Amino acid sequence: MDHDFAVTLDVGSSLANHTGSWRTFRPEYVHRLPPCNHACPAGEDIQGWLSLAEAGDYEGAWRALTRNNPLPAVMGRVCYHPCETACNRAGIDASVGINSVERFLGDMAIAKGWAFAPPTAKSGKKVLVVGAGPAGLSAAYHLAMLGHSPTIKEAGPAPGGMMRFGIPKYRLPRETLDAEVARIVALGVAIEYDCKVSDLRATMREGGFDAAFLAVGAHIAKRAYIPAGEAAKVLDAVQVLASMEGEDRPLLGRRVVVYGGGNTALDVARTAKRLGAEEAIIVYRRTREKMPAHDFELEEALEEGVMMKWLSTIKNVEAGSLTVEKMVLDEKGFPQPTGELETLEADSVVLALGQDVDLSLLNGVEGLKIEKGVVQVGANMMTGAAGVFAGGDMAPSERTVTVAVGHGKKAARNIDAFLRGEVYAPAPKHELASFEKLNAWYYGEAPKTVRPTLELARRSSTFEEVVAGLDESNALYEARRCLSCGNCFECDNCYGVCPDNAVIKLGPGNGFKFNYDFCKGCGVCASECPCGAIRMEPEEI
Amino acid sequence: MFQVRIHGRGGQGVVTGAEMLSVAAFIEGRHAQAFPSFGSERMGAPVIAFCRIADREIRLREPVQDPDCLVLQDPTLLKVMDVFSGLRENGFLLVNTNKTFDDLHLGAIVEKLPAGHAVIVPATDLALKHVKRAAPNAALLGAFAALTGLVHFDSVKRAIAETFPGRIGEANIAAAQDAYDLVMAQERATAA
Amino acid sequence: MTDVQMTDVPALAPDEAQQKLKFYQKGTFTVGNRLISEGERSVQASQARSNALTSGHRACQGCGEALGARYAIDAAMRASGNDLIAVNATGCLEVFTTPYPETSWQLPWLHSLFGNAAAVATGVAAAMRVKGKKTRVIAQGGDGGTTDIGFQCLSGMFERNDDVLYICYDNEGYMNTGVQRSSATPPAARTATTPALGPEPGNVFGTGKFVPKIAVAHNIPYVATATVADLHDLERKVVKAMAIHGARYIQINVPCPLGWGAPSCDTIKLARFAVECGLYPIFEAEHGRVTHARKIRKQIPVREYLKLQKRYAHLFRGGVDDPRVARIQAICDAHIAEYGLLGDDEEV
Amino acid sequence: MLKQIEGSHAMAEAIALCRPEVICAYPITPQTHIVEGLGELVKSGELENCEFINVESEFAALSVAIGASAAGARAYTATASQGLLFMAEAVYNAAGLGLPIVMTLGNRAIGAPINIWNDHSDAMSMRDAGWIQLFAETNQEAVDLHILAFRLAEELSMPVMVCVDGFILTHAFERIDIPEQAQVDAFLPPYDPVQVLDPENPASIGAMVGPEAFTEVRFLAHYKQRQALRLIPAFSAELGKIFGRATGGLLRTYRIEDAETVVVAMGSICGTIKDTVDEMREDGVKIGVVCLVSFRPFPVEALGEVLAEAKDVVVVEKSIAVGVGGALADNIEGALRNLEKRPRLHSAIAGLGGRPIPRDSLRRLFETAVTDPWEGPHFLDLNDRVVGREIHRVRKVRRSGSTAENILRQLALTSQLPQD
Repeated sequence: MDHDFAVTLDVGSSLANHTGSWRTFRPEYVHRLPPCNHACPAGEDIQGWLSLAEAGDYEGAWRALTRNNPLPAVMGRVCYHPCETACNRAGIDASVGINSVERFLGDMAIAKGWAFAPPTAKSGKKVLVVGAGPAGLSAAYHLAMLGHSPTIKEAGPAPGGMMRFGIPKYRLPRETLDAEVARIVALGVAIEYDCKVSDLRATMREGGFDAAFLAVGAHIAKRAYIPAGEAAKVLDAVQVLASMEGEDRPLLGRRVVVYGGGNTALDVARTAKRLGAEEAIIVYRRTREKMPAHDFELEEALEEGVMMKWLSTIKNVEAGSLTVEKMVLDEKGFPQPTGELETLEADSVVLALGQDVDLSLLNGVEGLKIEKGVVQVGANMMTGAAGVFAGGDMAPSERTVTVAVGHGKKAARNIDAFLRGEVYAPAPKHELASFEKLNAWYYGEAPKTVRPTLELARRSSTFEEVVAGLDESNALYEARRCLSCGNCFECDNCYGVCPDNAVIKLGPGNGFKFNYDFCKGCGVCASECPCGAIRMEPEEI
Repeated sequence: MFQVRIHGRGGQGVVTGAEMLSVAAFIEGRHAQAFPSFGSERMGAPVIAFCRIADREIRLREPVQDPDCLVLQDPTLLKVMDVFSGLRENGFLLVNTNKTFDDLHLGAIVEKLPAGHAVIVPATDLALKHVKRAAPNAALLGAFAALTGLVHFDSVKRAIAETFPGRIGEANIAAAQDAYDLVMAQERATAA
Repeated sequence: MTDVQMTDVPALAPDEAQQKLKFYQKGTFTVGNRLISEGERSVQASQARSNALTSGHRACQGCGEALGARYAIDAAMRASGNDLIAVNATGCLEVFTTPYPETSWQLPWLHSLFGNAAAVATGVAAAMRVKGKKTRVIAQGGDGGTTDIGFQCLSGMFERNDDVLYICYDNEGYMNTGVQRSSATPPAARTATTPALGPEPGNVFGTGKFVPKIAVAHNIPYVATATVADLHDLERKVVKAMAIHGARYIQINVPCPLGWGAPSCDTIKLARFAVECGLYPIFEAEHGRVTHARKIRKQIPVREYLKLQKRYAHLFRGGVDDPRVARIQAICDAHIAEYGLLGDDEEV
Repeated sequence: MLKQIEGSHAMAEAIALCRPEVICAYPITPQTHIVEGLGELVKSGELENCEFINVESEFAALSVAIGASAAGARAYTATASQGLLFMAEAVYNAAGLGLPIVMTLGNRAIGAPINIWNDHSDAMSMRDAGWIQLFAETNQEAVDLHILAFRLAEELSMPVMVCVDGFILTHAFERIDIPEQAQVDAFLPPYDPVQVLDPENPASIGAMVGPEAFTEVRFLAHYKQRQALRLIPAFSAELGKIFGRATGGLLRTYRIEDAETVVVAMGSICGTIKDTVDEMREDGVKIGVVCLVSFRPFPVEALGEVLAEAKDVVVVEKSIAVGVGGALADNIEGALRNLEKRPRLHSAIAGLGGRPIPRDSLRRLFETAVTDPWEGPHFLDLNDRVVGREIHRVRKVRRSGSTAENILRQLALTSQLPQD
């Protein structure tokens, strides 16, 4: 274009002026660790699969989820969701209903029959897995996906461990459990039932196993010495819950007393109500705040008529009754006897004082270290004996299903490395995406969707599932409440707020790139990134 | 007549630095003239400031083409422009950095200058330490006094106190003192 | 614009569910949103945006005016099918975009003088009319060039109802000449010509000269205020204005890191706080009547906005709030009352 | 008291000493620091009973000053370049009304194209408006000329413009002697207006004057301004005695006693020229310089005397009267017309839009003037290739417009921009 010298300038001529040299700080796109991922005992990439779910790609989300945890439908019902406790969204309105979306995906996978994609290569290595509980199933699943050939030897008649013999049906319907176990078996995992391993080394030799993962759980009820007349009916919680699986239901009578403060005590009391007990009383030596059981489960139990006897211990049990002593908490929070006694009518007393591990299979295995009734394992989940790994309730753990699944995965990865004679090095942890790194302004207020629950009448009489799942619209709505902490969700903010047009949009799915020729390092993009996925780094002068 | 050219960026106190140097010379009864590179410098954009010091009235009104001392207040400018154009053979070079001359690929430039005429000083770090702000101009003044001996250090202190009254002044003087000591040490080291 | 609606809890029937899906909780206020259709997103989200003001300009780091101009002119370019001419008053925007030999403008752009942008734009519009061209005309300038030295030409343009959209980027002072007071400088603010000295440090309280209200008094077809902290609202107003013929005025609040004494990364945060405390009312008016006001989302006390800026540092010396902070809060409360800035935002 | 201070702030302090009563402030680079300095002095209470008014434009700035001065208050304002033109109507009006306003002009180029750097085109644009125009060579002289200006303005009841080179002087940090209040009070009596708006003695100022008296009004204005030719040296001498230094005056000479070549210039460039003269003198060249202080009124006789012996007179000026040449050169031509041995006049245009004027360019100019004289205005350090290509291109293209632009692209590519 011909126009006046210097007075009139050509379009685009400013691009010769690289203002990038003005920077003393440089923006960088980063991946920060979402608090939910950080809190998940099974190490799920929650933000990852939520971002797929919110786009409506439910199968993609399910596949991303199951890369770490093969039991989403189970998790959706039994996991205590520490992820939601850590969720940043609490700083805006309420945490994201991650657990309910996880369940929705698990249920859809079962309904649609999605299967795991079998591994491409086979290693030819055989791994023994002892116990078909959550830890064993998880380990076997991961080993199979890594191309090995795991075989599960289960002492009991059916798979699931605590999931079947510890958690009542109204919490976890067996159809759901069986469907997810079946999917693992379909992957080529062999499970042998009624096959108790008593001599580990012998079993490994005979089966030609290159490594072993022990996950026998803790099924032996803790005994407390309580003087009891021989006619008195005293049972242990594990036995009562396990017998619910068989044909002959336990006869507990009209008035049932459960002794203990954990989740198992609640499960037994609520099972007793459903079996027709008029009174189900839980006797616990300390107070509600000190109770190990989760408060929301206690709420559900109280709604169903279960009664609590706080600060009480059982002195002795007679036929049809028992005597209880009142306790008081000392300044350190420990219960001290007061000498005040009271008698309660009870047709049966169930002891739920925790469980121990049957470590008999470990006799003769050299190098092990047993402490407080559980086998000690290293960071790599390996016991003192080379090639022998352990996890779940039989190793030091919070004793939840999710922790067990996490142990299984972690062990599998270490076994995989062990089989190749290498050491598994976990990926370095990203910086945590804490709330103050986000810009909460950009998220609209949206209250959490509460999962509908079964009406009370049917809850106390049947074993139907108490908490229902979300339908698709609610699940999608809930997934879209996720703030995508620390990871870009392509909201175009950086692209839009740059005064220098120095952010290049690479198109859907490809994110953005900084044009450092022109970026002046002002930091507006970093301040206005909703999810804290941009960090300002000092420029090396 | 001794001519100084200072290179930095808008908002870093480059012009104030040249002005303070002229005040220091004035305190010692000498003629001094400081002026900016006259432009609409934006925060962050390259900026140049000049200072002339002489024993008789300075009448000259042209920019400094051949400086006796070149102060590089912001090394990022090395990527942007040839800051050393016209620096005299027996000139002085003062660079604000916590790196070495080799890191900044300035070995060739330094060799051409007489020994002890080129020094580095972490003025920004000193400013952050004392003044809590990345304004290295006062510290560079302390370094300049030590490097060239053209002005006494106490004149520099009085000039800083005049420009920054009160607490900020003291903090800047402390930064200038550190810089002065650092460069004096470097000078003694090269002299030995 | 996707707006947030309080959702009820129980599961919804499928058709209702679909409607609920529209309200996408994440990113409702962001520039773009990968889960809604391309059309519903902002102009700035699009890779096809005109970047009428592109890279290489010499504005300070974090310049609000550069951002405001990018937003407004890109929106106008889309609305006019890139058939647009811009006339610029002297000022920061003009100086940092066209230093010989480089211009960062990518549309036909004319700068004449400091006080005549509105009149020059009138001339360009007249030429378009007489030449039978339908090219649209925008005049733009800073607050100095619009509310002070250019006010007479502005009023003339309004009175003639010329087919010009005047956009004023209000950074509340003469920043190009080194932060001097303008008639848009807020009360108590420190500038080089209202130093923080003496019994009444900083700018006088005065009667204020809020030009948008004066523009409304001219009964011109469209007047609006906007902010770089709400891109959707800004773009909607520019597009609406471009659909109208006759004199239109949009004043955009654009923070200036240098002049306001704030870190370069706080530009949008400052603009947001200015609106959320009520000091900068965001509203629209048509033919002399205010028709809509953008509600405050999370009201904050004005001191939270003032404390971020060194130009108000003298109001917080020794950790005690100067009594004039309360006087400024009173101004905010008056705006809230006058424009009804609190309460629910009726559907736009 | 001797201070190392920025030119603008030195002027602000000097103006404050003149006890101004109304100051109108509007920002425009490069004078803004002056009004900022004055604002601080008023706001901090150092400068008492003085109204400091932030106006909304330069047109308002001088208009407010006109009102204040007509109402009997000592009024001051400052402006530059585009600002001076925006108040042009008021510039003529203030002179016509005979109001003794003092205004600082931070000399800056006039657009288009817009340019914030120094040259004299703004002062030149108002040279016939009826204001006295005094050019300062140094910041010290700028301080002194402001004090002189108030006395001169109020003595003659006409406005005075003190021209100070933008950036080169206004932003230079130099050693400057700031006089004491007593010294200024001794020189500058309180403002005693010739005509004033006074309810006790009402009068209509600014009447409409038709053909019957307009010529006389203009003659008297011209006559009155020429009285300054006598008063400027007188007051400068008086001021010099009080301050103890030679300052002001109509012009100043440097080494012209036996000079064959005499350079004439105004403003800060005279400093660089003096250095160049010293260098050439050392090489035996008989050269000297006349630094003109009073451009309006134009001292024809004084110049005639100092240029009488010169063979060659080289006029270096910082503006171009488009279509004719150097305005200063034309005025100097008038001063030489009736000398017996008329020296050859050489007109040079330099430093436009802030281009630096280095000593080596000046030296070549002065030598060429004698050895190979040129006709018409010579543009010092002109980029010949650029203008040559442009002129050639314009001839080729029908739509010529003022000057073509693709030079820019070559220039930008080969980055041969003039070094500023």
